[in-house]
Amino acid sequence: MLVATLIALFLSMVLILLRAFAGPSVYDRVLAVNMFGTKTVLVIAVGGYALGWTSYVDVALLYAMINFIGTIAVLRFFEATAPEQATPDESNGEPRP
Amino acid sequence: MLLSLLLAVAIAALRLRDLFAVVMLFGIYSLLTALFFMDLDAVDVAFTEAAVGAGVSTILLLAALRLVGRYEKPHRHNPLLPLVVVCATGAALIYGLSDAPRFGDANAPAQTHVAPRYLSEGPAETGLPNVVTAVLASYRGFDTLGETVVVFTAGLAVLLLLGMSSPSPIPDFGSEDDQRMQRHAAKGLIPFILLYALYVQFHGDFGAGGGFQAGVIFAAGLVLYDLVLGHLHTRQVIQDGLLIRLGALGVLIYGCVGLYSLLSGQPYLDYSALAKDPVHGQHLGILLVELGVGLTVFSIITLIYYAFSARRVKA
Amino acid sequence: MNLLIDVLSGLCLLAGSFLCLTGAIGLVRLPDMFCRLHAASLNETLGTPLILLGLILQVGLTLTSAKLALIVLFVLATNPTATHAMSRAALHSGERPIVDPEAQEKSSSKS
Amino acid sequence: MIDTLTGLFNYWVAVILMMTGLYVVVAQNNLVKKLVGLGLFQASIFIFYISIGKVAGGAPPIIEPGVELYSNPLPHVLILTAIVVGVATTAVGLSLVVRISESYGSVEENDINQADRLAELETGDDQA
Repeated sequence: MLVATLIALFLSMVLILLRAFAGPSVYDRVLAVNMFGTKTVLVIAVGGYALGWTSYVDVALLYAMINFIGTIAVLRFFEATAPEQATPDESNGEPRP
Repeated sequence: MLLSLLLAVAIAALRLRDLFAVVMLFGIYSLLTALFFMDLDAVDVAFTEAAVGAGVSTILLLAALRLVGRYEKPHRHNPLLPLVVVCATGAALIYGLSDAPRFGDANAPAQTHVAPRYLSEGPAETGLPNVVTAVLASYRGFDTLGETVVVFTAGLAVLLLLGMSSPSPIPDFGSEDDQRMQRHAAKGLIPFILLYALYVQFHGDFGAGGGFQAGVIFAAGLVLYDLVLGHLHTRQVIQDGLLIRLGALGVLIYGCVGLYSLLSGQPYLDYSALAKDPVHGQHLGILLVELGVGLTVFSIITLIYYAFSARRVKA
Repeated sequence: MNLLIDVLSGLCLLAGSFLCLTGAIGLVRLPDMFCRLHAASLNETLGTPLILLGLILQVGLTLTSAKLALIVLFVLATNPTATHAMSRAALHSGERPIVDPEAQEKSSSKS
Repeated sequence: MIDTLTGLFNYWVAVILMMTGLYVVVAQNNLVKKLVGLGLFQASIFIFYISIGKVAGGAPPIIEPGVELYSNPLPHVLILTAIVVGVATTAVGLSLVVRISESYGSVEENDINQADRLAELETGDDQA
């Protein structure tokens, strides 16, 4: 069962990578990176249990944290550089400096 | 398998022109590297790579991209010469590797010199089950002192180059509403992250972890705080001046531990002098030294992040 | 009892990996960013805890399983937040979901 | 033959990755991308070291009763510190790039060289 799960996880990692390569917009890539991080957490947890690695949970836990921080950081900084891109009529939010 | 994925990511990163995408692929690349390290028994290294590669270095690259613009200019360039050079070097290296000991060989020269001694004597001499920590802080304490000073110096160099300008907040985006969810989630999570960093710091003697990792995680927690709540709040929590003092204090702790053992008639950084019982002394010394490393790494990484994020974008 | 736990954890793992896989397929196949976000985030948010739950059942009551439970909590807290932030940011930067079926066909034939 | 292939595969991949990094550093024009290339280069060396330290059938070097064979802890220590130092030096590189972009208005190598040449022409040939 664990092996089947690992295979499924690997397959989905490959698929996510495809999206990360192709992804037309930056957000597709952010999404792909975020998913990839979660998949990595899972692979470490499942693989660590299956192969008997020591203290694999610590690494998995750390990944879960870092992944979140990374995603938020990407979004914040992307917003900080984006305004030149967004055409005014399309972004009906408030105008940004 | 993992390695082929790594290759694919590296080559894709090379071809993209949007630097944001490049940085993100670099993040994936480092996640893959860390997975690979886990597979090769290097738990501590995977730990560090996870915290540094996927977290801090991505954030720093993004912070720099905010300042220099995100698109690479298209350029006409003849790739032939670099390609030839690269292929030639690669071929030479692969040829040179044909004599290398096979992967996983227990009798390779790298395995037979000092490592067996560390593994057999380390736990008895230092009282720590985690040999990596023991070697890092005690047997190769000089190296680590050097590395800590390098990190500190790098922090100073960044400050010299970018200056400690007063915070110019990244303008707030969208309405308060947009941020509310992030804020609540982050407020709930940050204490856990900081607590976890402390756990990594003080549990590093027994499991994976140690000063370097803990410092990076602590800094990452603070960076999250900064990202979600804004610069001004973060500056209220911890100021630049305090940070630089903390960084110096870390190096100082490390150096003074060495000096103490020198003054009590032992070689520099020989922790046996710290207590009556040598094993106890070693343990104490490693704890103190790791604390120094953790302090320095934390404050320098945070300081570097401050320097990048506070800088105004010039047109 | 043991058999029960095995069966339960097996079911959890299987369901979780199915969800992860479908999420990934959705990520590749669906036509626009918001659809992909939808596919990815929902499956992820259920699939990850399921897989971890399966693991916890197998590990039993130890420090390891407590940490795994912590990861579950973490993922449950962070994943929706990240997705929410992502969709907000995408919407603000001018990305629009495809609502009109013709446009959808156009864009799917384009990609 | 098969033995050689599996025995050296990790090292070869490390070499190829390293060459990818080198290619980015040499051939690309953008300074940030060059830094990413340096990062790739660095990571390949990490992979190489950790591959050297692996002992077949070994356990992570955290001593536990009942385990006899451990992987080599020394490369782990070296690489662990190298990663942190690597990010610190990358930060220095990035801050240099930021300063360059502020004073030249570009982070493309060609543009910077051109600007330098123009400046030299303007200052006249008394320096030469």
